[in-house]
Amino acid sequence: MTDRDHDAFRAEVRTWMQEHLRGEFAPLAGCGGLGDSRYDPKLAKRWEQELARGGWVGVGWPKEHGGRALPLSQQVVFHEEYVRAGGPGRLGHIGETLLAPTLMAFGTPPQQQRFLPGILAGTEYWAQGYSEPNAGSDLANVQTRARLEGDSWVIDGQKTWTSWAHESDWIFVVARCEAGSQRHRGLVMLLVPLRQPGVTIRPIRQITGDSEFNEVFFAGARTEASLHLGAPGEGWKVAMALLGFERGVSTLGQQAGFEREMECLVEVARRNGAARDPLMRQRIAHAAVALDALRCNALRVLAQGDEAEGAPVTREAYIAKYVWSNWRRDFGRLAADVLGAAATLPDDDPLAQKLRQVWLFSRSDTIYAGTNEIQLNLIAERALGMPR
Amino acid sequence: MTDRDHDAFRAEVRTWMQEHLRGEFAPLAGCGGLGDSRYDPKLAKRWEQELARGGWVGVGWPKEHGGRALPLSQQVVFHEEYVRAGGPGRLGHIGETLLAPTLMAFGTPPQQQRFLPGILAGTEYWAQGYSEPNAGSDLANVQTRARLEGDSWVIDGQKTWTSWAHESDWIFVVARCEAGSQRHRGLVMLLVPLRQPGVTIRPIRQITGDSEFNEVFFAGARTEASLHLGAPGEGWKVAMALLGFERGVSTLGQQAGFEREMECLVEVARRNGAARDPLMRQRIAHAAVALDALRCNALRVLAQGDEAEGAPVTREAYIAKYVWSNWRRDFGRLAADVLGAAATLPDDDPLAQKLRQVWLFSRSDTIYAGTNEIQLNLIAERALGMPR
Amino acid sequence: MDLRLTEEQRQIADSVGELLANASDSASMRRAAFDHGGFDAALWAQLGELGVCGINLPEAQGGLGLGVTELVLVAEEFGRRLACVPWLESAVLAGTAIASLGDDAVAARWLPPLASGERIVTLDIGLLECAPLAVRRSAAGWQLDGVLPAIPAAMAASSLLVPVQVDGERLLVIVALDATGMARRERANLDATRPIAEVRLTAVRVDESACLARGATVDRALDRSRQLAAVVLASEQVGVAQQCLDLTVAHLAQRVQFGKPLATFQALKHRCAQMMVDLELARSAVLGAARELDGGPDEGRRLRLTTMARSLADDAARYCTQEAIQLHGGVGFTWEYDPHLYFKRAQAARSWLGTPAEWRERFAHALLDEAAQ
Amino acid sequence: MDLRLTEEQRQIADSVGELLANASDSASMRRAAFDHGGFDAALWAQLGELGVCGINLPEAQGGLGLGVTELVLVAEEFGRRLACVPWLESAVLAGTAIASLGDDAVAARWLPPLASGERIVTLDIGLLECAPLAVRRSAAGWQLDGVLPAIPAAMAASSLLVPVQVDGERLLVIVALDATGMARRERANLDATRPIAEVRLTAVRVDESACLARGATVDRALDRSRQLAAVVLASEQVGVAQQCLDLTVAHLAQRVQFGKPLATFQALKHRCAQMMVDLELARSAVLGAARELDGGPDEGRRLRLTTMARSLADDAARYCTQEAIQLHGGVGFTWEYDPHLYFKRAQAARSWLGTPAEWRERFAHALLDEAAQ
Repeated sequence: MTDRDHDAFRAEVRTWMQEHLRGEFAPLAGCGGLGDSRYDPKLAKRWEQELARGGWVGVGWPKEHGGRALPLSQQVVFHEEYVRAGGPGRLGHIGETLLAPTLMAFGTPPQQQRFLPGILAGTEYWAQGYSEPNAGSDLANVQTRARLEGDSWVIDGQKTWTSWAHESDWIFVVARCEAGSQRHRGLVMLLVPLRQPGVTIRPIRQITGDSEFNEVFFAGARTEASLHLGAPGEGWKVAMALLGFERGVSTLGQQAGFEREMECLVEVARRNGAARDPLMRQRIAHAAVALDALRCNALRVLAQGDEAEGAPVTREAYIAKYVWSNWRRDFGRLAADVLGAAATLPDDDPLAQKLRQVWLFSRSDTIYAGTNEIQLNLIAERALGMPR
Repeated sequence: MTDRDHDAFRAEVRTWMQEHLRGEFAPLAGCGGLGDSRYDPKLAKRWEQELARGGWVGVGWPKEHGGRALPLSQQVVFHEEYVRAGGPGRLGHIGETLLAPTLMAFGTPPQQQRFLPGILAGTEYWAQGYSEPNAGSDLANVQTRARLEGDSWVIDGQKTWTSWAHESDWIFVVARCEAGSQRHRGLVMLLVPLRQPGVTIRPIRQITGDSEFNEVFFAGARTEASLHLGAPGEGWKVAMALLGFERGVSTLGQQAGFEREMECLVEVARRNGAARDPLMRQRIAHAAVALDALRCNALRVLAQGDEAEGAPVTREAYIAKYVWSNWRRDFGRLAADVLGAAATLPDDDPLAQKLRQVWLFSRSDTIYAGTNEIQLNLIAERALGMPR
Repeated sequence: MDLRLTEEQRQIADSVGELLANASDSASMRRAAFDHGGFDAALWAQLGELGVCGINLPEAQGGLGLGVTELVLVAEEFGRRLACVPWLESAVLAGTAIASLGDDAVAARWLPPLASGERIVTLDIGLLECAPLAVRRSAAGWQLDGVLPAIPAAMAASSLLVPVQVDGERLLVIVALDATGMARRERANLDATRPIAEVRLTAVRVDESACLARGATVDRALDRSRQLAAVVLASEQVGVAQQCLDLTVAHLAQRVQFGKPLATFQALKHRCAQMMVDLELARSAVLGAARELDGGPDEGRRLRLTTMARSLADDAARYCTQEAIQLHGGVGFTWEYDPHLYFKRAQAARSWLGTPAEWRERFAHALLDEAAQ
Repeated sequence: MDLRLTEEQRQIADSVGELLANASDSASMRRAAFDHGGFDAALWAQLGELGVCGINLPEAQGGLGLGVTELVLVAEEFGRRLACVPWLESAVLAGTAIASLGDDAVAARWLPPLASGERIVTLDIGLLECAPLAVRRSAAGWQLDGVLPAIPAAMAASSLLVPVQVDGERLLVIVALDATGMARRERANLDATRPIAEVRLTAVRVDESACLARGATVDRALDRSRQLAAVVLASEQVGVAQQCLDLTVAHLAQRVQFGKPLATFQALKHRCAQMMVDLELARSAVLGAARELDGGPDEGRRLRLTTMARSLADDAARYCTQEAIQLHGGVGFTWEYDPHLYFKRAQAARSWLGTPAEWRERFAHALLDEAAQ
């Protein structure tokens, strides 16, 4: 794949976005998704369907599952151009990039035939059920229980930090299916419909005042006996594989989103005079080039990925989550300092409003999906080979 | 003791220093002691004797031991004025402020009568023998052995990080006197003459290129059977008490030394233009007020001390070593940045030379006398009561 | 310099501490912040009875006649509990400004109700840039027009101190916030514990008698008040840091992961230790600054002391609020747990009364520039 | 942008890495640094044979005709071993400067011996401020007088590139370091791995033929060379950081305290992890910058890329050298262990070719100031 081919593809994405992210979808342009209060999930679902019609869902999926099987480098181009064109946060993200690859790896053909088309068409949405109140960093401390009763699994327990649960149709749940089993053993990964009497969703109010995450309570919730992914008892293996898919190509889209936030900060700093302060200049310049460095790191990760499927995780991949989340947390603080007193005093300026949201929401970045502390443990033990 | 009394005493110290730190002692003025290559230990010993004649050794010792029993607040004044007048690093420091209080607390009257006068007169110098190659942070891992043979203790083993060993007459040594004993048990604190065939001193070359510390090897070294401090087997208790005396009033003298270094940095920054750089200005201003804060912290520690002997260690006392050593390490780096390329290219400027020495020598500050890591452990476990 | 506290100093800190631990615990503070516009009137009344609204004001005017040390001891408790009362605004900023005018008649008229807490006075601390008020001479005094976009405690206060410029002269006037032509609008505020309002003046008449001072006295008094309040604010930040540390240590002690309390993990212990290091050093700085300010040092020294307190306390609050969220893990960024309230307050405080970097630059000028020598 | 390395790129990095791991191990490097004035002539000869002295120089002049990516891959190995050779000075700085003049005759005369390593050329990178050289016209050319206080590699080099100002025009001249009137004195240098000398010029005659370029070309070529070298230097800093991490992890694995290896203590593990985070991000930045520079981006982009590489690599080297000393404990600040050598080198590198803060300010001007748009 030469740079020239990429240029043509880049233009294709850009054109499509210009032609479709307008009209009824115009309000979504520039919305960040999670943490952005302007984001309208109902409209976002219609947008997912629009994307699906354009062939932009599952661009990296194999053709036999209805995907376009684009090489990694083109997937990168797609995600970059998508965000640069103002494409909003992807409500279908969890289904498309987490569940679908896991279904392809561990699902039965009937499971694949049943669930992949809904994801591909943007008609069915998925939430994830991993964390529990007592299993935050310690993911294996699963207390949610599942038992087979006739032709159903019956689930009792609680999951937390579930994003978009109230907008989703299904949830994948790690549950303990062998009574008395410990930690990684005796777990099952179940696919469970969210809209049923046994499931209660309670929003968790965040630092931003909004509720981006939820608690999901299961009280005798049911799903069909066949809807376990992988063998019962081997849920941990499936769950870990699923998390592995998370470090993917979509980080480049996320990166492009950060670049928009950076532009926003530059604009605000210019307007309010912070850009004339020598210290702010240093901090802004440092944040800008560190963001460029995140992009270089992501490209380094992807350069490996194109070569060797199933190769060991590289050092640049180990640091990826830690560096982007800490960059963004620092960026949030810088944004607040650039805003000055306006950081805590909302006004009508949409740019300032965006910065305020980043400032607060970024506090969760270093915590969810593996806290800083867990990341550093992993880096020390796995990448550096230090003893436990 | 009113501020007015202090003013008179302050003037007394100042006058004495002006009248005595001259003539043959002039080259010592402004010398930092450990880490300062201009420091001449022979001259420093004569200076200690001069101080002793002036009644300035043991100013805080009780009168029955020949001291002046000055209240803590006046001791502070003495140390501050001593350093402000350019008083050099104190070669007698270890004897005067570490061993002597321990002798007073644990020594027998004959031991006190034998050793305190030499310390008070500046005629006998002491070194400390705590650390070993395998007992750095883990002080209790003592492998140096001592056994009673007739009328002598016989010592075999190795101590390290011993400052001024080659200029000292005696060393106090923590040794294992009960074969097979573990860790804190079965230790003895011995007072051992350094100038004997069984003792070999090897300088350790440091980052500065100089040798401020030594290794001391004991191969059948001997000391009189009566020269154990406290009971044999209870050496750990004595050793810990001794270390407790280290957090003392002399920190104010050290503080005044840092203030001189700060003045030196300001002068260099003004001359070479670093003082015009907005970032350097922030860093210099921050370092200057943080140094003031160290002084406030030391005064807070001393305010407690005047009130309650044997009171529990306060929170401000727990942080004292950590904050000064990290301040100085950061200051060293700032000094190097202010010097720019001249940081690594020595020239004739004595101010620049002083800053270079601080830059390098300060790297040891966060390591000796309890590393940063040990300090943080202590703070977490003892001051914050977190579990081990 | 002797940093020992007297028995009386400990008592005043303890009594305010105890009062706030009960009256401004998390639930009460949240009620005041979110349901009552950030003002706990009952608590304010209790504080007034204790004399806390006039700690450093002259006894002749109903104050306690105490010093900066007492102010910072009490301020730390306010910061620790995020108490929803305009103490810094009225008792410290406005009170000190009026007392610093050196005008006995003015003091006798305005300070007693302020010191008792009956009357809440606030002033413009220039949080957001704006055009100066338009002032026109009128028969009995002046007429003011304009918008003050961000006045702290303006909803709870009854009077507002404003410096104005008339014919090249500075005047300090005091205006009733419910006077004709005054309109207040509470602003949305992410730091709900310190409410801020927009105040709009439309042809507001001010009598000659409402002019408290003229000329250089005005800015001297205001500078004095802002500088003192900056040290007091630093002490609040120490309280913010302390509460964050306490909450975090308690959380880590009870939260079990991987089969043991989080408090046993060395990396987390070191972070807590670093929090304590930062905040204890800041506390030493604040106590030292306060003690020396009590002695009435010269201007250069005041600048240095204020810079010290502000810099160190900001460092501590910044680090401790960040780590409190991080070390609480998932619940750390929920609304339900307290760390975010402290985090927002610490950020808001940076912009009050000169940022720490601004103080450092002013001090650097005195320290480094030839012209300043 | 594709960050995959080609097989050839890996090979050149590996072969230089292997050579240096043997020829510039700690003992050899110390010998060269302390006993041979910081120049390992035998190593330099081996590097010349490998073609490493002309990596990015045109094949027509004996170079390998490769790009920035190859330069940074090799530079990392130099930094990692603190190799005592004037590679950055001659092969990168002087070589790129001469090649950037765009004068085939000059290139043909000066580059081949430089690319082979036979001739070492250095230049003034302005480490210490000084008066410009005095230049007088003479019959056959010019006469130079003055002192250049800090010229890197001047003892090992045979020629010196100097820009001079004559009658308002810039000239780039090349002077033999052993010419009549040239005097070199090695300076004491705390970073002994990168020797620096004072060069004194007394009535030194320079022929017309020694003038390599005139006018705007001179500064354009020198700027180009300095900017490229800044990225290469950043890669050296990554190597410095990497070696510090490796030494530290190895030390912690073998050092036992409190009955277990230090490597099991979580707080120490987290610090090592942070070292790796910093240095891997810096490595990504350097590789990304190199790859894009290979494509010949415009000036604004070059500024941004150089700032990125320099900033991130400096952060990493600063943190990793500090932590290497700290985590080695007592032996960390001894002469015998290596961390101090890296620590000194990292500090010295900050002042080379523009400090990271200077690069950031230049970039900030382009990013933030209206005039720069």
